[in-house]
Amino acid sequence: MASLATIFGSGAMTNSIKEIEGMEVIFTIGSNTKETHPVIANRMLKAIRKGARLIVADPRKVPLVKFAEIFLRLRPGTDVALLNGIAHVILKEGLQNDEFITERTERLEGLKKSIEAFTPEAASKITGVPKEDIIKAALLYGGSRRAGIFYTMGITQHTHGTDNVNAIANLALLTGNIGRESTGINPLRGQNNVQGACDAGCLPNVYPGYQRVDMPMVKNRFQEAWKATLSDKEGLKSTEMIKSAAEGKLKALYIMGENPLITDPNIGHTTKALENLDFLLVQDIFLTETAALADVVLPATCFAEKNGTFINTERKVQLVRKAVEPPGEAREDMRIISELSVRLGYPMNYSSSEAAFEELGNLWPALAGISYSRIRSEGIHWPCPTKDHPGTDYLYKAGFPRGRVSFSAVEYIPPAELADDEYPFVLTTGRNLFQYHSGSMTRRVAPIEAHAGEPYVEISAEDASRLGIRDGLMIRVKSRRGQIGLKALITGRVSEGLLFIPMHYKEAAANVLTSDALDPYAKTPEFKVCAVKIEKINSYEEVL
Amino acid sequence: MIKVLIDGKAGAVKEGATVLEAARMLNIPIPTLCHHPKLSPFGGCRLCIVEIKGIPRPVTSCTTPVTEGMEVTTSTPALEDLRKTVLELILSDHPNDCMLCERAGDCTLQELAYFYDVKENRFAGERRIYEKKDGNPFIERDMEKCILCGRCVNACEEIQGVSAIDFAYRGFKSKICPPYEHDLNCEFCGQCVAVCPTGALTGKGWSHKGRQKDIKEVDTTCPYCGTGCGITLHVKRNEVVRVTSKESGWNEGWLCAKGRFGYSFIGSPERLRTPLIKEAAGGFREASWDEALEYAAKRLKEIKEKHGPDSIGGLSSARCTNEDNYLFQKFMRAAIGTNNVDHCARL
Amino acid sequence: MQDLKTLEKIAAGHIGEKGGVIAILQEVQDALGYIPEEAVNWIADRLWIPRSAFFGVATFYAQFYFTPRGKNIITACCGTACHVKGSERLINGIARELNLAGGQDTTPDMEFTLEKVNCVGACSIAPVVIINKKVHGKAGADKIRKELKALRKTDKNAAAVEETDEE
Amino acid sequence: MKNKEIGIKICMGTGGIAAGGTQVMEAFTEHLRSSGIEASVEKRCSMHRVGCRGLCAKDVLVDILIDGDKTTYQYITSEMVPRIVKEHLIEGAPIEEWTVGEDYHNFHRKQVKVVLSDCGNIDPEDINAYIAVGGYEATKAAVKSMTPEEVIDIIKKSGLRGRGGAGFPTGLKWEICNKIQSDHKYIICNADEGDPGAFMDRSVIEGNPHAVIEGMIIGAYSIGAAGGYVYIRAEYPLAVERLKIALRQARENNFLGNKILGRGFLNFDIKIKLGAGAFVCGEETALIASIEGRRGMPRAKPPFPVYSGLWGKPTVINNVETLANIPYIMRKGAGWFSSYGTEKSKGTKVFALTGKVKNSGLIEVPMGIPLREIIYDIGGGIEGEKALKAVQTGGPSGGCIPADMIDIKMDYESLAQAGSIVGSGGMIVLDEDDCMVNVAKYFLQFTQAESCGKCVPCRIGTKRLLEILDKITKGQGTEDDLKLLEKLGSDIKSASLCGLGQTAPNPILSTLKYFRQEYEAHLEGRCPAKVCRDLLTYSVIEKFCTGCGACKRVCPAGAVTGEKKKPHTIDSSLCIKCGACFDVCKFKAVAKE
Repeated sequence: MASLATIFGSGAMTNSIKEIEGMEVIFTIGSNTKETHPVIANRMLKAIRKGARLIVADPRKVPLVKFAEIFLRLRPGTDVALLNGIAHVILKEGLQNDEFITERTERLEGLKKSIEAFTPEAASKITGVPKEDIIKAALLYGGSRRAGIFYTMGITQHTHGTDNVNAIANLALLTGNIGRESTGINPLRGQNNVQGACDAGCLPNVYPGYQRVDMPMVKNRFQEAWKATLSDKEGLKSTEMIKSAAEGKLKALYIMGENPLITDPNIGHTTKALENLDFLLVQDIFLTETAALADVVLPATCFAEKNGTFINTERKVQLVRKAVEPPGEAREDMRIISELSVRLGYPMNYSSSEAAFEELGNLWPALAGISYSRIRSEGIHWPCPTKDHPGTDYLYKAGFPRGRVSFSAVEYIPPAELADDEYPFVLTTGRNLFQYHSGSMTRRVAPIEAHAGEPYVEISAEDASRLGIRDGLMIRVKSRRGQIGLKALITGRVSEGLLFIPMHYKEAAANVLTSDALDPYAKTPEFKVCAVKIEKINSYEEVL
Repeated sequence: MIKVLIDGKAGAVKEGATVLEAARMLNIPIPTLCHHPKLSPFGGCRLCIVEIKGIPRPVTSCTTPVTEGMEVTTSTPALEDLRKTVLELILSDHPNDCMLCERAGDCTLQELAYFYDVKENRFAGERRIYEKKDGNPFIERDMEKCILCGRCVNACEEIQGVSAIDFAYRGFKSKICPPYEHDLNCEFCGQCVAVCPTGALTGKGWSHKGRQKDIKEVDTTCPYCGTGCGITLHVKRNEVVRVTSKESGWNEGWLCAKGRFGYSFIGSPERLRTPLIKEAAGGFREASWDEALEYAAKRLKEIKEKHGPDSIGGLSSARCTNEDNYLFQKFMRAAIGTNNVDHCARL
Repeated sequence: MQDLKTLEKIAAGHIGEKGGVIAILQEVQDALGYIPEEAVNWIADRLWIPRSAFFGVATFYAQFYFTPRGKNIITACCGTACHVKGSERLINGIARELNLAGGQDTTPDMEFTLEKVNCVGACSIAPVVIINKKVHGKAGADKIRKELKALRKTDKNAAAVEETDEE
Repeated sequence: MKNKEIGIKICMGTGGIAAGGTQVMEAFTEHLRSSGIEASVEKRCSMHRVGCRGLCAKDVLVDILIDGDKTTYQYITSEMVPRIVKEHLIEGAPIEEWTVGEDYHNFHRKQVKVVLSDCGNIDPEDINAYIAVGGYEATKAAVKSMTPEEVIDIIKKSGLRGRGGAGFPTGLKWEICNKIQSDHKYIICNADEGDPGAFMDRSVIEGNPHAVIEGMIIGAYSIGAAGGYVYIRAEYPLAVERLKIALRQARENNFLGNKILGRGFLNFDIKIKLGAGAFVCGEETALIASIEGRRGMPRAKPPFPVYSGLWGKPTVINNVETLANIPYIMRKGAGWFSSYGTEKSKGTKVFALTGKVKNSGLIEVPMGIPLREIIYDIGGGIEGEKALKAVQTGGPSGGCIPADMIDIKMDYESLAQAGSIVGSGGMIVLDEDDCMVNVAKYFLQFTQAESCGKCVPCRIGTKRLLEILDKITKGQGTEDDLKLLEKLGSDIKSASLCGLGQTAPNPILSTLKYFRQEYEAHLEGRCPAKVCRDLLTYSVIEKFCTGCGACKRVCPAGAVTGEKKKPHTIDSSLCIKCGACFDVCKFKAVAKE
């Protein structure tokens, strides 16, 4: 999301979810929306019922494809080539929005040069998508002035994730499909409050509200507000912290409500890193795999046991209300942090979560106009600078914060690890409909476990029959980093040569296999592409 | 705008609006069972029939578009008599076991039977009996209670795009079921449960968890994906026993399997109940808050003093609230003195 | 599945077509004699039409059968003209002749299926019975019994049954 | 026979084929060849299969035309063919004892044939036969020299009303559709003749499919439709086959397809959609759902199909008979057509006259003809000299007209007033042996089984009606049940969604109105017509019983006992009243009372 912020000034969805209904063309890329954001997919279906047309780009035949007019089944990691190819056709057919380009963008020439080579034929060769479909998609998206692009981790979890986002932005800028109602760029957030965690400043380079730590003016303002001395050195990103711990530089880690052991790439590496720490403090609601490695574990509360706010993927601040008392002696996270802080000599004293929210609003104008009482029945989209501001459904109505926005010349770079003779399959990972993330919540829900409690690897019928694998057979998937055993699920969702493993199952954790190669800018790991091989297993015991 | 006169009240509605919509706008109640404002009209229950000047027979208000100058009467002795007959017919093919029904007190059919005073049934006769129960883990499907209003079929098709169920057979034997009457195997979004006006569709987990009257409802926000659907937690004796979503909310009452059925982790026996400190041997022991916090603070202080604040990192959570996250980063920055703070946005 | 080629051919004729469910079911039944579940599911998935639509349609229309039918199909007309000319007793008679128990429409040896249809539109020669597509007008119980016996005679295996019937 | 022109016409509708028409035709072919007559007349001997001419009960009917001089034979089988060839064709002497009698001529005398005028005369599988009698002239005239509005004007002036049931003016329907702007429009021919006891659509399509196609072409031209469908029952294989042949021939002759008759903008083609066995699909919106491949569940109107029909586009749906009238009206003029019939019901109507009438078959009569003339003049009276009890018209949606109303005029208004309908034209004659409660129950069973299940009154209401009727026919009914039948019946009529439910109670309500005493007899445990099984007892009349044992063998319940050659007895406690013994006894020794 950081890359989108670099381009436009903010890394959030530019439209609100309601606006999907008014879209003429919906273009999803690298997003299994029907499974990962089912209720947003419902809106898309509503739009389609009203006549919207859908383009889906994904290496997998994800459920949303059923509703698509055009399905671009690209090879994993070739998004840039596809997007550049589409941009090429848009320009060639003269579908660009010249007025928008002149008034609000710069460096079109650079883009033109960079996509010159990406003829539909060339793009087709790299992506495996028929060139006719690339042209059709370009005509459809480029021909509309009310089109929205949606993406998720299928775009960002690559070594070239930033490039992917830039290439998406290029399309919107070429056609002027941004800054108006029902048209824009919409990264869909995978977790309930990723947006809020970013907004609240849980990022190593910025304070709350994306205010840079390395800008003295900003730092001074926060020092004054917090009455503390602050560092102006940019901190480590989460993936860097793990690396640093492994190297012995990072000595202590305080983890609140996270399970990096399962969710980070290359589990073997993560385990070693965490074990290498002098002190690991984990605050969570369950004794997760990560918590099991901790020196101290603090019992926290879940969403139903506290008051507060979440900010969803469309920048909407919504209330969270306490419904039940926490189990045993478990305490609200805010209270735990405050008490720890007091003991470290920095007193924190909040009478309520609302007091903390108000303090945050004082430090970031985008939230300044929002109060608990205003969002009692319906949330408000930031920016909402004043108490009488209605909130902002779509961004950049009045232009981009930085004036003109640049096109980015994006070169196609293949994924870090490609299939080869030894590891002939490409593995991609992600979520399924029923489980959630590391599974610490959903795997404790009986009906979900009964229905979707078993790990599996999706494999094409062609590969399965070539290797003599029956549906439901236990197989071993191996990468250069590790191996897991799980059941084969023969499905048309994946094409020949591609495997998919959902990330949720610790007993066959996909991240044992994934590569810890990172995007050089965003430091996002390449979960979506790594090379693996598969072997048949003779007995179940062998797996264990 | 189109002018319409309903029960003597004048109103103006948008072109394409139905008589039912116009009546509701004018606060004129018309009973319905199969109508749902978010779904296409069905016209099967026949309760919303009205008389329209110039049309010889009663018509369903949910399917009839308003035309200019239309004069509508929503209630006459004849209409109410027809409605009562229709209700009696429905109830003649219904188990009428409200005393045991999960939806008692929250059931449109029950409400209407009460309102129309249907006690004796003139039309008692054969009733549909289904021995086989649906074995799916999420949704209880008691098809004997189904009144074939078609809302679930519509929701599954129009809202969810799945069409896991459809009408099957015909006439009195009509039944809404998955293909070949297998157990339901779908996305389990529960949209069908949300729109069912009777006790035919309920959550399996709701069973015997408590009556509506002593359940507390708390509106909050779903803890799963970034969509942030509005949900309502139903709480009884400090336990979340059901999750629903309000039709009036921005997500129109639609949820996914996780949001609707994935709540039992809250009361899981595996929840952490006390602080834990790892012993030298490797195992955890329970500790008091004071001990645990003192110990943690001591260790952090030592490390900070020995290796500097940048030797400490903090990972916060995309599942915690803004307030939790704000405090966490403030703690890392102000109390520890490092910018080593991040969360899992990339994962 | 042995019938995969047949199914592929049927499916191919309906790719991208709107509203083909009934026609597909008719083609499947023509090819396979009834509507096997796997066959329908295969085509449904292939054409991305919900399986439920096929089941809903197949159970709605009287023409579709979910179980294999007998070698000989006896279609008895239940139209009004046939009814007033005694079709009900005629049908009961046929059922007795075939030893069909209540509710059963196919003999256990898969030789005969007795089906009732609403009206074959041959009312002026009522009552009408169609045996293997041949229309028998003014069908009396004796006439039909003879026809059925003739059909049995052609089948050597049924010889034993034949003898027990005769005195 | 030299220098004479010989024509042979063999009736080969479903009835004709059932009676052995195919074999008769084969026999003629063979004997014409073997007798050498074919060669001798130098190819002026022609043989044609022709469609139904109505009197299927006398099939196989064969016309022999010698220089246009027609002799009609009845009940012909293949065995009779050699003698006809020898005596009639070669020797020139018709075989008097095989020719049709006075009743055949009476059957046709009072009929006025418009729709059926060419049925039974022309070969339905040969477009040239249709063209030879003036076919497709109307199409040429309309397409080449008239505007759609002019065509519609003729149809409006003719007074033609829909022959499928409701009787909506056809010209008006076309006019509404003509005026709607839309990128696509459709015309659908409803050939889903579901009424039990009706077969006019089948006969028309089997006998003269091109008339229907021509009607559709003219309709399509009038409303501006490019797509046409014939929705036809799969139970009519012969009609489907002939329709396919006719469509192919029409395309070959450029009456269908692109640039019809050379007019560049005129494209129209017709597809066949086979019904799959659901009576409710005769209802317009259900029919559309079925063509769209869905369950045939009707939807509420408005919007009417003429505004939003197939795939949401303006759609005109006409039934077979309506469409088959069109070419004749166009050719002979609106005035000619409207000279038949009554003030409000113009033209003729085809009825399927069946049941306990001597001449049962397909008839076409002017609207408004008294029922008496149909039954006694055309139908030749009641079979077996029994007494007429009632005439049921309009099938399951219709009602019964009692014998004392025999002078009722057969038109839309009069029948509606009597509590029945013209409907699609089914007409079943009932005699003293028919139980009116049983007849009502029969129709209720039918509609109840055919209810789509969408709306409550029809789905559950018809079930309850049937349960009450069942109770009555078992002798367990009460006076209250009769009242409940009336109340529920009238509520179902008012509250149901579609025509099926709205008319389903008609057979009950009309029989209750005219034959209440018969219901009351059932309340007392009697079925006066001796039909209702549970109210009957079977016994052996000793003096007639020969002790042949047939009844004993056939009894499925083992209720018959007795020694060979001695009178048998029926144990009424074991008897399941199936009537098998009654049917099987050749000596009328089983009594039913």
